[in-house]
Order: sequence, then structure tokens, then C-alpha cells
Amino acid sequence: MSLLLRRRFFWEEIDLMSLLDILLLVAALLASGLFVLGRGSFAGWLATVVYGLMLAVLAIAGLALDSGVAFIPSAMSFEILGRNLGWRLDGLGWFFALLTVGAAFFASWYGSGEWGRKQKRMGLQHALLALNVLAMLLLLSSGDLLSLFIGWELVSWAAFAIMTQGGGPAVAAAYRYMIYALAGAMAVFAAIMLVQNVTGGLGFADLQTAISAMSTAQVWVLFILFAAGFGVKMALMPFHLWQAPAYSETPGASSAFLNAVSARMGLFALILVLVKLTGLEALGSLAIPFTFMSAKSALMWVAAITMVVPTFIALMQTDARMLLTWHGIGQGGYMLLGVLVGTSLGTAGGLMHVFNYATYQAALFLAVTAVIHRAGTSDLDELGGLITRMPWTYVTLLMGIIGLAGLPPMNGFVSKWMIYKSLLDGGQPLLLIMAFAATLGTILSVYKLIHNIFLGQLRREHQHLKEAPVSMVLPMLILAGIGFVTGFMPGLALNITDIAQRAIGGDMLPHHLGGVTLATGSLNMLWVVGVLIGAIGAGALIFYLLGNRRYEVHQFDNYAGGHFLSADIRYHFSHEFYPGLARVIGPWYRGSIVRAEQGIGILVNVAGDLWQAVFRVAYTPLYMLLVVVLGLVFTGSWGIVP
Amino acid sequence: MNTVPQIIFPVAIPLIAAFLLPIAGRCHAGFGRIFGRAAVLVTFLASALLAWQVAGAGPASSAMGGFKAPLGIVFYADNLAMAFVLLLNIGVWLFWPSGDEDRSGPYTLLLTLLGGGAGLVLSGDLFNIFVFYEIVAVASYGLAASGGSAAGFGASLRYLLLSALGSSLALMGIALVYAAAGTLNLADLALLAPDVLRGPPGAAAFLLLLIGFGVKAELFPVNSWVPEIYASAPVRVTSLLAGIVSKLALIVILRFLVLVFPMPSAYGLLLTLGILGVLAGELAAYRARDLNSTFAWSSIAQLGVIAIAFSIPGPAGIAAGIALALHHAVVKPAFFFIADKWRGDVKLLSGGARTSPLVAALFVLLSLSIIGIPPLPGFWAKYLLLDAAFSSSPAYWLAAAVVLAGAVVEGAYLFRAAGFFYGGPQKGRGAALFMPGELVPAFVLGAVLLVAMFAIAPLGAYITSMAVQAADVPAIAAQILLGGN
Amino acid sequence: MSTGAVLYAGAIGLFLIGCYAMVAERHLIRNILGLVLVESGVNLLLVAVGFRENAAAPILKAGQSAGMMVDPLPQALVLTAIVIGFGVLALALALVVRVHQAYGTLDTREVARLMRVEREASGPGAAGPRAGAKS
Amino acid sequence: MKGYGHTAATLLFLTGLGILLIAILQALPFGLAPMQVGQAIVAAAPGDTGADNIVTAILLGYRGLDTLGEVTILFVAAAAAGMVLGGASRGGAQAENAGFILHSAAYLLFPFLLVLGAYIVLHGHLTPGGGFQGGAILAAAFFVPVLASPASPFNHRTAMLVEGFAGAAFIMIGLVSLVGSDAFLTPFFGKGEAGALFSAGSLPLLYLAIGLKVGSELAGLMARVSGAEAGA
Repeated sequence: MSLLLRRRFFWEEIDLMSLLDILLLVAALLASGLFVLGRGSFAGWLATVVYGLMLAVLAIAGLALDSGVAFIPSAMSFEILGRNLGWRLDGLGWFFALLTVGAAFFASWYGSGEWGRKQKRMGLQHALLALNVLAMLLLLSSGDLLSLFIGWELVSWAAFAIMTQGGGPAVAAAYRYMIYALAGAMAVFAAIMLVQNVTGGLGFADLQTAISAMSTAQVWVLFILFAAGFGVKMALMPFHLWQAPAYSETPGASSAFLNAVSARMGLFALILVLVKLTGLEALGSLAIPFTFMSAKSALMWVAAITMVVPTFIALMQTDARMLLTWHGIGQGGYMLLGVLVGTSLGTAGGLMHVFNYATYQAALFLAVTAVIHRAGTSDLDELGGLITRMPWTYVTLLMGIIGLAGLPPMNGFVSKWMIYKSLLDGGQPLLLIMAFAATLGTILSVYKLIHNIFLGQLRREHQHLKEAPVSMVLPMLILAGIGFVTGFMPGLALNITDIAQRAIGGDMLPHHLGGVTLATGSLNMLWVVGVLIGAIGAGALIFYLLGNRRYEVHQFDNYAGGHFLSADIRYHFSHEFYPGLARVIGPWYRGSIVRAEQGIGILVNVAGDLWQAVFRVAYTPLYMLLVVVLGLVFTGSWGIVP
Repeated sequence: MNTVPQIIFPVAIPLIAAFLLPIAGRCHAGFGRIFGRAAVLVTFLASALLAWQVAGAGPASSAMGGFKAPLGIVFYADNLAMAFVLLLNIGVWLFWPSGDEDRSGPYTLLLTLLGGGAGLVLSGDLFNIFVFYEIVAVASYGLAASGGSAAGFGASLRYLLLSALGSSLALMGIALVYAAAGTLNLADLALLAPDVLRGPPGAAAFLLLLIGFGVKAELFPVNSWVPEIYASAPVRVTSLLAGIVSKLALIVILRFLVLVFPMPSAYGLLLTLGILGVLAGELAAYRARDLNSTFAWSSIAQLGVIAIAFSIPGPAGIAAGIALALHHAVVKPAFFFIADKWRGDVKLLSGGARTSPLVAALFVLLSLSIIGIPPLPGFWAKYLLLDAAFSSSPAYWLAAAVVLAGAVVEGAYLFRAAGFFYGGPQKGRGAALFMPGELVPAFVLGAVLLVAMFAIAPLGAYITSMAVQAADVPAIAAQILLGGN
Repeated sequence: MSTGAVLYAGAIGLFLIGCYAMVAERHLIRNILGLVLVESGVNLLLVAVGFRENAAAPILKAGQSAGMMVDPLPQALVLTAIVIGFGVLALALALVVRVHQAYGTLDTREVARLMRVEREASGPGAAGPRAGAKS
Repeated sequence: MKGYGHTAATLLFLTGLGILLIAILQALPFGLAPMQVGQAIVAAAPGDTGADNIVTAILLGYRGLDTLGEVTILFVAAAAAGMVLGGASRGGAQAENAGFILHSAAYLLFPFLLVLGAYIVLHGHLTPGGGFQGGAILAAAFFVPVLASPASPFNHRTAMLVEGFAGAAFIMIGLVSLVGSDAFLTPFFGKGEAGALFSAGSLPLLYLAIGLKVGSELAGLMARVSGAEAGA
């Protein structure tokens, strides 16, 4: 007996490695393993199982963090060029890591079945997905500014690699993304070197020291570099142009993953650097001269504009994927706005919106991919009436758009409500109006989405379509289900955001299973959903029991009066949806930012041609003379005037 | 003081071999090539031994002919010089022509380039440096023309005219220095400079030397030979010139700057030319249509970045410059090898990744490193540069911003090309398969890059110590002036 | 005018005339002659730098000690520089011979144009110029 | 019209350059060279090297390495020119023989040029002149006959042998010093009596090597250029 007790089992040795080490090791092994044996048909299932295991590890880590552990350390650390590189996972990183692995789990599951077999090089896509997960975990667990930057670059380039997998236009879109991301990364690089210059170190604490030691001008430079650099990734305006084409051209499952979490890495970094390390008070006290604005309120307005404008651009899209990715940009604005409000309600709302958005956006993208898988297109002008052919996909999409529009009973309503409420309590009526405007645009455009794909008249070429296979329907239904459950019982999601909020610091949001209780007004979704479902049930009861008199009408039955119908006349208007609205906002549509982007491109081209011409003309000895003369004047003036 | 007469070996052995090589080549056709390779190997071993000694016992010097400085010529070897001597040796070995020709010309020129290049970084005498620079220059004119094409002759001639004018300017600079100080020894000048070289003559002398030596260092604007020569010379010569010889010239400029002309106007001049070089190179490379001229232009830009690094006073800037130079010496030749195989308009290389996946992957790896993506070595070199630049005056902040913006443009044109390799249908003959054997040097360099990624910490420490040694003017002056037999 | 002014003016004058020939002339041989003039000017400057009033040539005669002599060092440097210049000149002329054979002209702009035409004509996949490719 | 702008710009910059250079030289007093090193060398040269001609003492002693470099440059230039012209000299019509006078004089002058060249090479450490000047005369001795009758074969093989071995000998003489753990090119042998032919230690040996090398190089180079021109 005593012998048995003294024996150490292998799992007891595991405490040498922390949970984070296990997580990173598993991710690295998975990524490298998939590169080697990615061609096998089992690769996707293997990856799905591993992501599931990683979720379990994260759950344990979450329990530890919830019980008051500040962060989960990693044994991995390097000393390079006199700088220490370390990694550790705190609550904020954990929250985003959970979403990352979760999204990868569903994307991988979705890609392992029939959809993946139809892809050209699915093995590579699985491997790149695993690489993305690894890179994101490294970013999320970074322990200092240098490892943050390394993780940032890894995430950028891993995303670039997966974006190119679509081929053709996807490569062009990914190229555009790459330039934006590179520019952003260089801004971040400059910013962290600025911090190092002031404090001589690159730890997170050094940033705090640096801000107190810097002059106002320097802090402004630092703020702009960080905000612009990280803002590129989350497509803050005016750095948003790359995102919609890049994400929508990515192959379906990977696209769902990127849409759900990739852009949120920018939000993570912004929260980490600006909110957690700099602090909102510091941002608020950074006043813009001659105005009433501060850096914080300026960023809030940027977030608000990012919320509104892309939403209305989404309205004008004719491709389902483009429509959704433009919304993705807009929803990022809500999240940032919520976090920047700074109250416990706002922060919780922003963070919960990250979670909610990941669930419904992934579900929506998987659903649209299912449509493409069957119908071969996502062009909203060429679809319609699929509700009878693909009912489960329709259900997913319906639940998804309810979430996206922020209506009960889905979870999107809860987080948006929290954001509105925090704006209202925070005395920001103008921003609240903008949030409402954005929501209005969202509702209009998601109706266009579901109407043009599923409602109306089924096209002749789609008569034979079948529902997507179970391997595709199941993950997207589960995602939609999560969206419903966390809408019904938002306390579940708030428990998770709680951990992240604790890591950021500040007050905690009191909440319970059904919602939040505040002095200025409470929300209990159990009641809301209960009432809603009860009302819908009552309506259905009335509709079916009392009015259940129906007769079949043939499609071409001339009930519309006046003229004969034929197959080429559509019952629903999918082309030029919302023409009146389009006339109103149309002139704003191709805006100045696109032109600015083109202008920069032209400028670079012209400058490049100029330099080439300077060298192509064979007058180099003349240039030599020129430089000697100018140089002599230059050095002479330096030499004579000491 | 550490006196080591063997310091002459890296110069003497290749020169003897160069003199005897035509005779050996005449005896037997294949013998010449083997003889040359053997000479490079022996030089490498002797240099490695010397480098080992220097690393262990500290900088060494030797007064040629036993005439102590400042009367005679003194060779001075520190870790920096030895690192570049070894680099040159390895480069010549790696880029030794693989053809089975019996002409001894290119071999002779390569050996003299080897000896001359070693003398260039080892010499501690202003005029002696000029002589070795001319050896390197004449050898490179010949090598640039060794392709045997008409364009090669024309390009080489224009290169020669430009470079010779530059050399004359440099000689005029030397005359000015001598007229002001009455000595040519670098250490002696280092001691006299504060008194005699701070006026207009000193500044003018530095400018003339900078323009003269800048021709080889691809400094703006005396680098117009670069695209022409790199397009017409054999790829091995291109790799050697772009990868290594240009760095030797920059090391010489660094020595002048640190020892003789450490004054604001000199730093400012090098900084200005470096910034202009980055702008010119990156923007012109963005508009280049084929890989070869893309890399030629980008080479100008990267040399500009190194010049910026060297223009930062203090050891931090020198360390950054050394790191950038070593990194560029590994990456650029590999690029040129790829460009040599994939000639012509880059659009015609569409689908190249499908026929030659390894080459395309190598291209991406090299691109990522040269843009400066962590954790590849290129990132750490740029890190050192920014670290040094941000702790200097605001003028260097501007330079850092230019370098970062340049990296974005760099990414744009490199990944535009990569986009053609990976995207689009396969067309054109340019992307055809080729013998992998011809790209062995490129893959070797790629492997070196990957290995270096895992050795950043020791490499960084070594480079920093190298830079500290190279910036310690009193110690260098003492070693040169007091060393000798 | 003193000797010094004459010597300096001569050196700079030669240098400038040579520069003009190198920059403004369009004939390769004239460019090379310009190079020779530039080098002469610089060499003259170098010798002039070592000049001293009322000093002897730096050769010891029997029984004469080292008295007032001009600086011998620049003279040695100039000897070296002249030989270097000669070597470069020889190579330049050899290249001119080949350029003339290849393009049939020595006009710099014409040669540059023809070179550009030749470079642009080499399409993708064309074998790169390699040492010994022509033999 | 384009050309005028170019010329005008050139002249403008040249004027500026000239004015600036003169301004700089104003700061350097003429005739009062600092002679930090020069004075020391003049004082030390007879004792150090034993050569009467101080310029020679500098060229071969104090700055022997420069001389090695300069010899190397000549060699590289010759090798590169040989490589560039390699294909050109073959084939093509040979130029006709020169006239009777040049033809006869060339062969008549040959021994005298040879002797004069040898004299100048061997007395380089005593009088003005030396390896380069003597070598040039030697080269002329061999080249003039080629000029006189281009058809006469120039023995490139011998020239190459002499060139290679003479160059190697220079370095070897320098390396001998390393045996006694002295520095490269340290003179050996006694310094001898100043002014005598056999004086100045190993310096005359170096000059001999230089003379042979320069002579064979120049002759070979000129023969090759003239051959290429004839073939063109």
C-alpha cells in the first residue's frame, strides 16, 4: 500500500509544465503534424479532436483563472539581445483564446466532411488553420511588448497564408491585406521601440512607466502608432478597405474562422495596450488642442463611424459573403465602443459582444458556405427560395441574422443592449444615436440577405438541390444553438467575460443567469425570451388553429392581375434591393478613402518611375558632381559654423 | 601589444595563387580550377586560424616590413575585420564558377578579389586602403565582363568609368587629408584629427572619400551601375559584388568615420545619402518588372539601410550595421540565384510555385526575412537598427520612419512577385523546371538563415562585442601605433 | 602669382577639364581621355601638397645628410597612383575594343540605347549569361 | 537642344566645384607641408633601408605593400584585358608589316633597350627610376618588334611564365621574413655601403621581380590589344 502511494504516475509529472505550455505544445505539434500528414482524410477529424482537447485544457485554465490566479505562466522564455521574451496567459488572453480554439474547432469539424473533400488542397488548409491557432495563442499569451509584436506578426502572416488559399481574386485580396498589415505592424514596431527608448525595457510595466515619463507630444505619437497599427487588424476606419474582400474570398471554413476571431486580435491588442496598460483615464486626459475632445473620445468616434459606415456599405453588397464581412467590420465598432465607455457594463458588453459575434458570425458564414456548396454561388441576385430545399441552413441563417441584428431572443441583443445602456448611462447620446442608426442598417441588410437567398421564388436550376450534409449542418446548428442559449441565459457568457474583465481591471458587473441587475434598470432574458416565445406561440396558435384554411396556388397562377406570368419574371426583388435608400446614400458609397488608397498607390508608382528615370539616364557622373558640390556646401557650412 | 605577422596571410596566399594560377591552368585544363579552389581553402584556413587568435587574444596588428607606424603600413585585425575576411572567403568559395571551362581568367580575378578584399578591411593606412580598393575594383570590372555578352562589356565599361572617377575623387580626398595632417596612418590621423581635420578640408576630404568608396558600397547616387551590372554579369559575380564586396567598402567607410572623421557633418552626410538610397532603391524596385532588376534596386535600398545604421554614432549603430550587413550578405545572393533562373517579366512567372515549389518557398522565406518579420534574423537586425536610431537625435527618427516605410514597399513588391508564383495559371517558359543543382548555393544560404534564427542570442552578443571593439578608438589607435615587430 | 597658386590652379584645372570630358562628351574614347586628365590633375595636386620652398629632391648624394628635402611620401604615392591609373586605362581600352566590335559605335547614348534594347529582348527562360557561354 | 542643357548643367557644377575646391585649398598653406611622416622618413630612411633614393626606400620599404598592390593591379588589369580580348585576337586579317625603317630599327634597338631596361631596374635604389620604369623599357624592347611586324609571333607563354613567377617571387621574398617571425616584407641581407650596387638589402631583389613582372605584363598586354585591334 505504501509502495503504491509513493509511486509517481506520469500525469503527476505534468505539473512541471503549465497548462499554457501544454496548450502551446499541442498547438505546435498539431500544426507541424498537419503539414506532414495533412493529405490524409483523417487529418481534419484529428484536428477537430485536438481542438476539443485544447478547449478542455482551456476550461481547466479558466477554472484556475476564475479562482483568482492572476495568470498562467509558461516555462518558455528566451533572452535575446539583452531582452527577455516571456509568455503567460492572463484572463483577457484566455477569453480570446477560448474563442479562437472554439472557432477553430467548428471550422475544422465543418471542413472535415463533404465540404473539405471537394476542396482542392484541404490538407494545407487544415495545416494553415492550425498554424493560425498556434500564432494566435502565442499572441494572446505574450508576456511583454516584444513577444506581443512577434505574435502579432505571426498572426498577420498566418492569416495571409490562409487567405491566399482561395486562389485568383483571393490572392489579390490577400496581397492588399498584407500591405495594410505590414504598414500596421511597422507602426507597432516603431511604437514599441519608442517605449524601449524611453524606459530601456520592453516589459508591459515599461509601457506604463514610459507614458508617465513621456512628453504629451510623445504620448500622442505613441497613441496614434498603437491605435493605427492595431486598428488595421480590426479594420478600424479608415484602415478598413482590405478586410471585406480578403475575408470573403477565403475558402468557407477558414473564412468562418477568420471572420469570427482574426480581426478580434486587433481588439485584443488595443484593449491590452490602451485600456489595460495605458488606462482609459490617461487616454481621457490626453486632450486634443482647441477642441473638447480627448484621445479617448476621438477613438470612440472612430469606433462609432466604423460601426455606421461599413454597415451601410454592407447594405449595398450583392454578394452574401461580402455583405457579412462588411458587417464584421461594423460589429467591431460596437465592441470597441463598449470597451471604451469604460464602465463595468460597457466593458462587459463589449467583451460579450466579441463572444456573441463569434458565435453568430461563424454560424452565418458556415451557412452561406453551405449555400455555395450546394448552389455554387453566393451572389444575392442569383439565389432565392432555397427555404424549401435547405431548411436547416435556413434556420441557422435566421438565428444568425437575428443575432447580428441584435434582436431578442439571440445573444446579440443582450450585448448590444448592454452597450446602448452603458452609452446612455455614460451620457453619450450622440454615440447612442449612431449605434441605433447602425442597428437599423443591420436589420435592413440582413433582411436582404435572408430574403434573397431563402425566400421568394426558387430558381429553376436549383430545383434539384438537397440540404447540406450532416457534417456541415451540425456544426452550424450547434453554433446557432450556442447563440440562442447564451441569449436565453446570458449569465453563461458573462461568467466567461468576467474572467477577462477581471484581468483588465476595474469594477465587476453584477450578473445572474438571466442577465444583469443595475440600479438604473435591469435585464432578465429569461423573462424576455419567455414572454417572446409565449407571444409567438400564442400567435402561431391563433394562426394555425383559427386561420388554418388554405389552398394551393400554382406559381404561375395569374393572381396578381393584369398580365401573364412566366418563369423569367421573379416574384421577389433581389436585384437592386432598397432602391430608394440606395439613391440617398449612393453618392457617399465610393468614398474618399478608396480614392485616398488609390492616390497613395499612384504616388508610389510615379515616385518609383521617377527614381528609375533618374538612374536610367546615363548622366551619373553629373549626379556625382552634383552631390560633391552640394556635399561640399553642406559639410563646409557645418565645418565653418561650428 | 598583440603582434601577429601572419596577419598578411589572407592577402598574400590568394595573391601568390593568383600569380601562379595562369601557369597552373596552362599545365593542365582542369588543374587551374582545382588549384584555385585549393588556394581559397588554404586562405580560409589561415584566416580562420587568425580569426581564432584575434577572438582569443584581442585585436592584433603587424607593421609591414618592420617599419613601425606611422612611417610604414600597419595591418590591424579585430573581430569585425576578421568576420568580413571570413565572409569573403566563404563567399568566394560558394560562388566559385562551377562551369568546366579551361579559361583561367575568372579564377585569377576571383583570387585577386579575395586578396584585395582582405587587404581592404585589414589595412590601417589610408593610401594602402585605396590601393586594395583599386585591386578589388579592377577585379570586379573584369568579373562583371566575364559573362562574355556584349551588354556585359558595355555595362562593365560604364561601371569602370564611374568607378575610376570616384577613385580619383577619393585620391583627392587622400591628398587633402595628407595636406592637412601630414600622415596617412589611420591611428595617427585619429589622434591628429581633432586638431587638423575639423575644418572645411577635413569635411571635404570625407565627402570625397565617401563618394569614391561609395561607388562600391552602392551609395546613393553613385550606384547607377548597379542595375546594369547585376543584369548582365554572371550570377555568381553578381552575388559576390552585391552580397559581400559592397559590405567591405562600407566597412572601410565605417572605419574612416569612426577613426578619422567623427564629426556631425560627416555623420549627417552618410545619413542623408543612406535615406536617399533607401527611398530611391525601394521605390524604383517597386516599379521594376523583372526579378533581377527588382533585387538590384532593393540591394541599393538595403545598402542604404546599412549606411543609415553606420551613421549612428556609437557602438549600437555599428552593431546594427554589422547585423544588417551579415543578414544581407546571406539573403541577397540567394535572391540573385533565384532571379537568374527566373528571368524576364515577373508576370510570365505565373504558376512558378507549382513547377518549383521549393524555390518558391525559399523565395518567400528570404522575403520574410528581408522585410523583417520575426522571428527571422532580418527582424533582429532591424530591431537593433531601430533601437540605435531611437536613442539618437530626431534626425535618426526620421531615418527609422523611412526604413519602416521602405519595409512596407519592400513587402509590396516581393509579395506581388510571390503572388504571381502562387496564384494564377501556369504559363510562360520562365517558370519551367530547372536543375536543382544550379541553385545549391541559394539553398545553402537559406539553410544558413534558418540556422541563424536559432542562434540569435549568441550571434547578437558576438556582434555587439564586435561593435564595441570597433568603436573603441583609443584602443585601436594604441594597437596600431604601438604594435609591430 | 606664387608657385603654389599656379600648381593648385593647374591641378584643379586639369581635374575640371577631365570632369567635363567625362560628363559632357558623348564619345567613349574622349571619356577615357577625360579620366586620364582627372587622374593627372589629382596626381599633380598630390605632388604639390608635398612641395617645400627651397628644398632638394629626396635623393641622398654621397656625403650629404638629410637636410631640407621635399616630402618624398607624396612622390611615392603618385608613382603608385600612376601605375594604377595605367592598369585601369588598359582595361578600359580593352573594353572599348569589345564594345566597338559589339555595337559598332562609340557614342555613349547610342551604346546605352542598344544595351537596353538587348536587355529587354532577353525574355523569360532565356539562359542567363554564364562565364564561357560564348566560346 | 537637349545636349546644351546638359552641357550647361555640367559647366555650372564644374564651376561650383572649382570654386569650392579652391576655397578649401586656401585653407592649406602651400609649401609648408606638415611632413609629420615625411620628415621622419627622410631622417630614418638611410639607416633603415640603406637606399640612397628615398622615394625608392618608401616604395619598397616603408610602403612595400602598396607596391605589391600596384603590381597586382597591373596583373589583374592584364588578366582581365586578356580575358575580355580572349576571343577577339583569333581570326581576322593581320595588319601589314610596317615600313623598312621601323622594321630595321626595331631589331637594331632591341639589345640596347634590353640593357638600358636592366640598368634602370638594377639601379632603382640609387638613382631615379626603378622597377616600373625599367620594366616599361623592357616591355618596349619586346613590343616594338611586334609593332614593326604584326605577323611575328609574340610569345605569350613565356611572358605569362615570367609574369607569374616574378609576382610570386615578390610575395615569397616578403614571406621569407615571416620565418624569423618578422613582419611581412621586412628587408633582409645586409644594408651594404650606401651608393654601391649591392646595397639596400633585399630591395633590389624586389625591384628585379617588379621589373620582370612589369616588363612581361606590359608587353603581353600591348601585344594583346594590338592583336585584337588588328583582328577587329
